[in-house]
Amino acid sequence: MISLRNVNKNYGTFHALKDVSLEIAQGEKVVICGPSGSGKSTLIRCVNHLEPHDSGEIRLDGLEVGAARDVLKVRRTAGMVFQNFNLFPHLTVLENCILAPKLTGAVSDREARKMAEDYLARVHILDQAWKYPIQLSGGQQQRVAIARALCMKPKVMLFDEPTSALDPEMVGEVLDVMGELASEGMTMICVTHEMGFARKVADRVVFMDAGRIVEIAPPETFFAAPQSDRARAFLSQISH
Amino acid sequence: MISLRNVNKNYGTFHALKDVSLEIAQGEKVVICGPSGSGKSTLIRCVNHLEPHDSGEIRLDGLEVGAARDVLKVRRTAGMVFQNFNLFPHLTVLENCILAPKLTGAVSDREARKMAEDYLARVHILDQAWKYPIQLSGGQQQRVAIARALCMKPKVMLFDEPTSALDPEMVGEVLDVMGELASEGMTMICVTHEMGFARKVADRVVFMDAGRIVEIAPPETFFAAPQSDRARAFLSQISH
Amino acid sequence: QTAPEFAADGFSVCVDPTFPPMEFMADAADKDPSGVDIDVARALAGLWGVDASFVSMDFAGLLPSLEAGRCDAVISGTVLREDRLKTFNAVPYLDTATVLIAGKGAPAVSDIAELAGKTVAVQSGTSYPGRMEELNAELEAAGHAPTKIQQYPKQSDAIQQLLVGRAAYVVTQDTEIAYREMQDPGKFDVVFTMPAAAFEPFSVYLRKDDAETAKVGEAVKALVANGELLKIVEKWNLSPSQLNGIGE
Amino acid sequence: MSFDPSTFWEALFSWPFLRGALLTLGLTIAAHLTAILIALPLAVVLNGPPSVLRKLITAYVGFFRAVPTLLQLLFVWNALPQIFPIFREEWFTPFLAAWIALSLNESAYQVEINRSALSAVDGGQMAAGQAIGLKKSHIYRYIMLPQALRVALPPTMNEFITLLKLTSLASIISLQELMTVTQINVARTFQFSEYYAVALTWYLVMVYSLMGLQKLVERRFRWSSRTEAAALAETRRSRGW
Amino acid sequence: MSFDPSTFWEALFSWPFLRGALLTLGLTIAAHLTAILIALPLAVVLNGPPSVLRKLITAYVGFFRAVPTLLQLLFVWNALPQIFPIFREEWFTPFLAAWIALSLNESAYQVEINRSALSAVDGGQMAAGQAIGLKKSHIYRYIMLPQALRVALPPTMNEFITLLKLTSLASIISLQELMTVTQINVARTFQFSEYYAVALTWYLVMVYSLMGLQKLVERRFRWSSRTEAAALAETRRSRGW
Ligand SMILES: Nc1ncnc2c1ncn2[C@@H]1O[C@H](COP(=O)(O)OP(=O)(O)OP(=O)(O)O)[C@@H](O)[C@H]1O
Ligand SMILES: Nc1ncnc2c1ncn2[C@@H]1O[C@H](COP(=O)(O)OP(=O)(O)OP(=O)(O)O)[C@@H](O)[C@H]1O
Ligand SMILES: [Mg+2]
Ligand SMILES: [Mg+2]
Repeated sequence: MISLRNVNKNYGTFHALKDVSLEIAQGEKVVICGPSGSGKSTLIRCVNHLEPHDSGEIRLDGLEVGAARDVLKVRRTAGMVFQNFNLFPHLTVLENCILAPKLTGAVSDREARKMAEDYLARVHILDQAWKYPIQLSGGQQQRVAIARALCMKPKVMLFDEPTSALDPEMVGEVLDVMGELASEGMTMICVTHEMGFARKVADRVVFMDAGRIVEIAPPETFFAAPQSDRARAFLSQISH
Repeated sequence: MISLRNVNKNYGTFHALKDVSLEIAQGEKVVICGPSGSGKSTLIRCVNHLEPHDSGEIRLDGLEVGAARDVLKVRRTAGMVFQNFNLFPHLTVLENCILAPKLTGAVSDREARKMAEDYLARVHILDQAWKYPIQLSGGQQQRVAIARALCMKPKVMLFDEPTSALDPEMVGEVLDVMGELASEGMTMICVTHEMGFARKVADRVVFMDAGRIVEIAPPETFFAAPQSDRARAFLSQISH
Repeated sequence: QTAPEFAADGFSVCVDPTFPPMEFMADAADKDPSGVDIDVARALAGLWGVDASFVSMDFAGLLPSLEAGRCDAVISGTVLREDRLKTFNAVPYLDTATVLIAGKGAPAVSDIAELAGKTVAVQSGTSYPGRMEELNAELEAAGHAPTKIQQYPKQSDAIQQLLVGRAAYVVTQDTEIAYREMQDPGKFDVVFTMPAAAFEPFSVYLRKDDAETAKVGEAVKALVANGELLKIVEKWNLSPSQLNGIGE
Repeated sequence: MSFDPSTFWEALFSWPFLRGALLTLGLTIAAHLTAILIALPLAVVLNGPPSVLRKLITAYVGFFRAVPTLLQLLFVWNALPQIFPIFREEWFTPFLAAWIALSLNESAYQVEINRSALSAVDGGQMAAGQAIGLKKSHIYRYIMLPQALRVALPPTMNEFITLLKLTSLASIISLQELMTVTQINVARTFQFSEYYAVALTWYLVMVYSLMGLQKLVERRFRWSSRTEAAALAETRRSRGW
Repeated sequence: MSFDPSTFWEALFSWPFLRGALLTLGLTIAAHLTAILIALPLAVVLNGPPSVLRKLITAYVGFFRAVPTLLQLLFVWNALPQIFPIFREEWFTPFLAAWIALSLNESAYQVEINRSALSAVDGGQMAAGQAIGLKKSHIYRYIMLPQALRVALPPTMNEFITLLKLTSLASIISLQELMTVTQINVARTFQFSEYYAVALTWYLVMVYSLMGLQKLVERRFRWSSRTEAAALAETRRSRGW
C-alpha cells in the first residue's frame, strides 16, 4: 500500500531523512516513534507529498508520489492529521469538515453534512459544530482535525501525534476511534508516543533517530527487547 | 502565593469558569487535570491576567490580579508556557529567550545571553539557538517555549501542557527540569495529564470539569481513591 | 499716479505660466516667467515706482491665492466675463479674439456650414466651450450637424489632438497663434475667427475693492496714453487693434 | 471669504455635477474591479516559487506603478489609435480609454496588496488544503483568498479612494468627471469656494458610504478574534447561513 | 510623432528637471515618514478594543481620505494663514505647506494599512508578549510591529509611489516639482514626447530603485517561510547580527 525506498530529504543543508525505506501492506497499522526532531513529521509529510522528497521513491496505493499528474489522487488517498491541527479559521467546525467532500464532489451536500456530523459525534464534539476554531480548546481543535481528515474517506490515514493535546479520557476515546478504523481495515501510519496504543493496535513499530529508521519490529518485540542501543535508551525513559 | 476566590469567566454566553476558588502556598506544586474543554487553560490564563476574569478575586504574590497598576508585576511574577507555544517567529531561538530579560532591564545583555544559553542547554536545544521557530519540530518549539519562560526568572510558573508535543524521552528530561525547579522552591501550576509527573512532583491535584473544580486532593489520594464520580470515570480511562 | 495700497511694498502677481505668449517660461532654467502679462505687470509696477514679483502655480491655485492675499492680482491670460465679477473685480488691458486653427495648409472656413460634424478640441474652463455651443446652435438652426466638442484641461492638450489627428480644429486665442507663428512658423493656420458676442478682453483680476480697482484702471489708462502698452503689443507680434477700447 | 449658499445648493444637485459624480463612481468601480481581476492570478504567481513568470510580473508591477497615470491615459487615448487604427473609431470613447488605462495602472498596485495579504495567511493553511486533496484553484478560492481578504480589504479600500480621486486625471482625455466639472465651473465663474464645496460634499458622501460598507464586510471577519468569534458564530447559527 | 533626442538628453540632466525630481523625492520622503509616524499610534488604537477614541480616529481617517488633496493643499497654504497669522511669515514656504498637507492626507491611508497589518499578526503573539511581562510599548516595538511590517511593506510602497505622483498637485501652491517642470516645458515648446519622456525616466529610476530596496528589506522576512528561513538563519549566524 505504501512503500518508501531510499528516501532522502534535505532542508537546506540539514539532512532530515536519510535513506529511509519502509513497506506497509494494505490494512497494516504502523506506529512511528523516536526522539523530537528525528524526522517523524517529515516522513509522513513526504508520504502525501506535502514535502517533496529529494531522492528515492515513494509509492502509495500504486501511485507514484511526486508524479505531477497523480498529486491530487495521492492526497485524496491519504488523510492527514497535523501536529498543529491547521484548522481553517474562517470556517466553522462543520464547514471545516464538509469542505473537501463538497468540493471534490464525491458526495452530495446532504450526505457530506451527515457524514461530518457522524464523525464529529464520534470524537464527541458535535455540540461545537457551529463554533469557529478560535473558540475551541486545544483538545477540541485536535478532535476537529481528526474528524476533518476522516470525512475524506481516505484509504490511508496519516496521524501526526493525534492525541498530544488530549486529556487521557479523550485519548482513550480517540484511540478507540482509531482502533475501529483499524479494524475496518484502514491502513494507518501514526506518529505517537502512546505506547499503550502502539501495543494494542500497531502491527509494527518504527523507531527513528536523527533522520534514520533505526529499528522496525512488532510492538511486543520492540517494547520487550529493543535491538538497538538507541531504542533501549529511549524506552528506558518511558517508565520514568 | 496564589489565591483565587469565586472566580467566574464567561466567553460571550459560554460560562467557562464557575466559582473557582483555590489557594496555593509558596513553593507548592499543583497539577490541574480534567477533560478537554473543562477550563484548565482558561484558569491559568486568568492567573496572569491574559484573560480578565469577570468576577471574584485573584491574588498573586500579594498583588491583586486585574488591578491596572500591577499588571506588569503580575506577569513578571508568573512565567507561562502556552499550550501552542506562541514563539516569536521573527526572532531566533536565542533572541526569543533573551528578549524579556533584556527589555525589562533586570540583567545585562551578557548575563541575559548566558542565562538563556543555560536554560536552552537544560532542555537540550542549545544547538538550535540560531534557528528560527519555523525550522523547528513541534517538540523543539515546546522546549524553546519552556526556556523562554524560565529566562524571566519568575517566582511562579504556569505550564499549559508543557510536554504534549514531546517524545517520552524528552518528557522525562523536561519533567526533570520541572522537578529541579520544584526542588528549588518554585511555585508551579501545571496543566498536564502526565500522571507520572503528578505523582512524583505535585503536592496537590486539582480536577476540573465543565468549568468547576470538582476535586482537590494530594496525588496519592486522588489517584488511589478519587472522591467524585466524575474523577473516577476520568481516571478509569487512563489505564486504557 | 497714486499706487493702490496693496502695491505699497511691491506688486505681486499670480500666474499659471503655461499659456504663451501671455505667460510662460521662456527658458526652462528661468526664475521668472516671460510674456505679455509679465510685461504688463512690470509696466504697472514701474508706474507705481515699485517692483513686480511673480508667483507661478497651477491655474486652480490662482484664485484662492488672490483671495487669501498671497498675491495682489491675477494677470494670467484671464478674460473679462460677466459672471466672474460676482467674486472679483477686473480691469481690461488687451482685447483678444477667439479663433479656430487647423494644420498648415488647411483651407480657410468661409461658411460655418463647413464645420458641420467636425471634431473640435477646446480647453475646458474657458469661454471656448460656450462659444462653440452657440456656434452649434447656429449650425443646427441652419439644418447642419453640430460639431463634436472635446474639452481638455490645458491648451497644449487640446492642440495635441490636432497633432494626433483626432480633432480637425482647435479653438484658441489669437495671441497664442501669433506666438506659435513667431516661434515655429508654418505649423498651424488660422482658418476662422469666431464672431464675438461681447467685449471679452484680457483683464487684471483684483480682490473686491472698488477704490483700489479704480486706481488700477487709471494706471492702465496711463499706459495706453504713454504708449507703453503699444510697445508690449509690438514686442509680442500682436496687432495694435487689440488695444481698441482699452482704458475707456 | 465669500460663500454664496444658493450657488452651492443649486450646483449640488445640478445635472452636470450629478453626472460628474456618477461618472467618477462608475469609472472607479469598473476600473478597480478589472484591476482586481487582473491582479489576483498575478499575486498568486508572485506568492509561489521563483520563476521567469515571477520576474516578468515584477517588471510589470514596477512599470505600471512608475509611469505617471497621466501618461498612461495619454498613451491609450492618443498613441493607441496611431498604432491600431481600430481605436480611431467612434466606439473608443474617453470612458473606455480611461477604463483601460486606469485598470492596468491600478492592477499593478493591487498585485502588491494581494501578494502581501496572501503571504500573511499562515503557511499551514496551504498544507492543510493540499492534505485534504483540494485542487490549487479550490485552495485559493475557498481557503487562501477568504483569509487574505481580511488583510487586503483596508489597503484595497485605500486604493479605491485614491482611484476615485485619480479619475480626475481623465480630464486630460476629455472625460468630465466630478473634479473636472468643478474646475470648469470655477474657471468660468471664479466662485471657487462654492464649487469646491460641492465636490467635497460628493466625495464625503462616497467615501463615508464606502467605509460603512467596509465595516459591514469586516463583521464577517470576526472569526479571527478570540473575543468576537462567538458573536459571529451565534449570528450564523441563528440565520442558518 | 517626432522625437528629438538632443532635447531629451539635454533636459534629462538639466538643473530644473533635476531640481524637480529631487523636490519630488524629498517631499515624498518627508511627507511619508511623517505620515507613518502619525499613523502608527492611531493604528495601534484602532487595533484595540472599541472606544470613543477609536470612533474619532475612524472619522479622521474618513475625512482625510475623502477631502481631495488639492483642497487640503489650498487650505493649508491659503486658509491657514488667515486663521493663524503666524503662518503668514516668510518661513512658511510652499514646501512646508505641502509637507503638512500631504502628511495629514497620507497618514489617513497609512493608518488603514498599519491596522490591517497589525490584525494579521497572530493573536497569540500579543498574549506571549504580555506573558513575558513586557510593557505595551515594548510589545508593539519588538513583537507586533516587526511582524506587521512584513505585511505592511508592499501596500506602503504602493502609497509611497502614489505620493510620488501626488506631489505634482503641489504645483497648485507654486511648488515646482518634476511634473510641473515638465508641463511648463511642454506648454512652451509643444515637444510632448521629449519632455514627458524625461519625466518618465526619472519616475522609472525612482520607482525601480525603491523596488530594489524593498526586495532587500524583504530578505529579512524570510523567517516566515519554511523553505527560506534556513538561509536567513545562516546569514545571521555567519555575520553575527
Ligand atoms: N524548514 C526547516 N529548515 C531547517 N530544518 C528543519 C525545517 N523543518 C524541520 N527541520 C528540522 O528537521 C528535523 C526533523 O523535523 P520533524 O518535524 O520531522 O521532527 P519530528 O520527528 O516530527 O519531531 P517532533 O517529535 O518534535 O515533532 C528537526 O531537527 C527540525 O529542526
Ligand atoms: N473565545 C471563546 N469563545 C467561546 N468559547 C470559548 C472561547 N475560548 C474558549 N472557549 C471555551 O471554553 C472552554 C474552556 O476552554 P479551555 O481552553 O480553558 O479548555 P481546556 O480545559 O484548556 O481544554 P484542553 O485540555 O482541550 O486544552 C472550552 O469549551 C472552549 O470551547
Ligand atoms: Mg513532529
Ligand atoms: Mg487547554
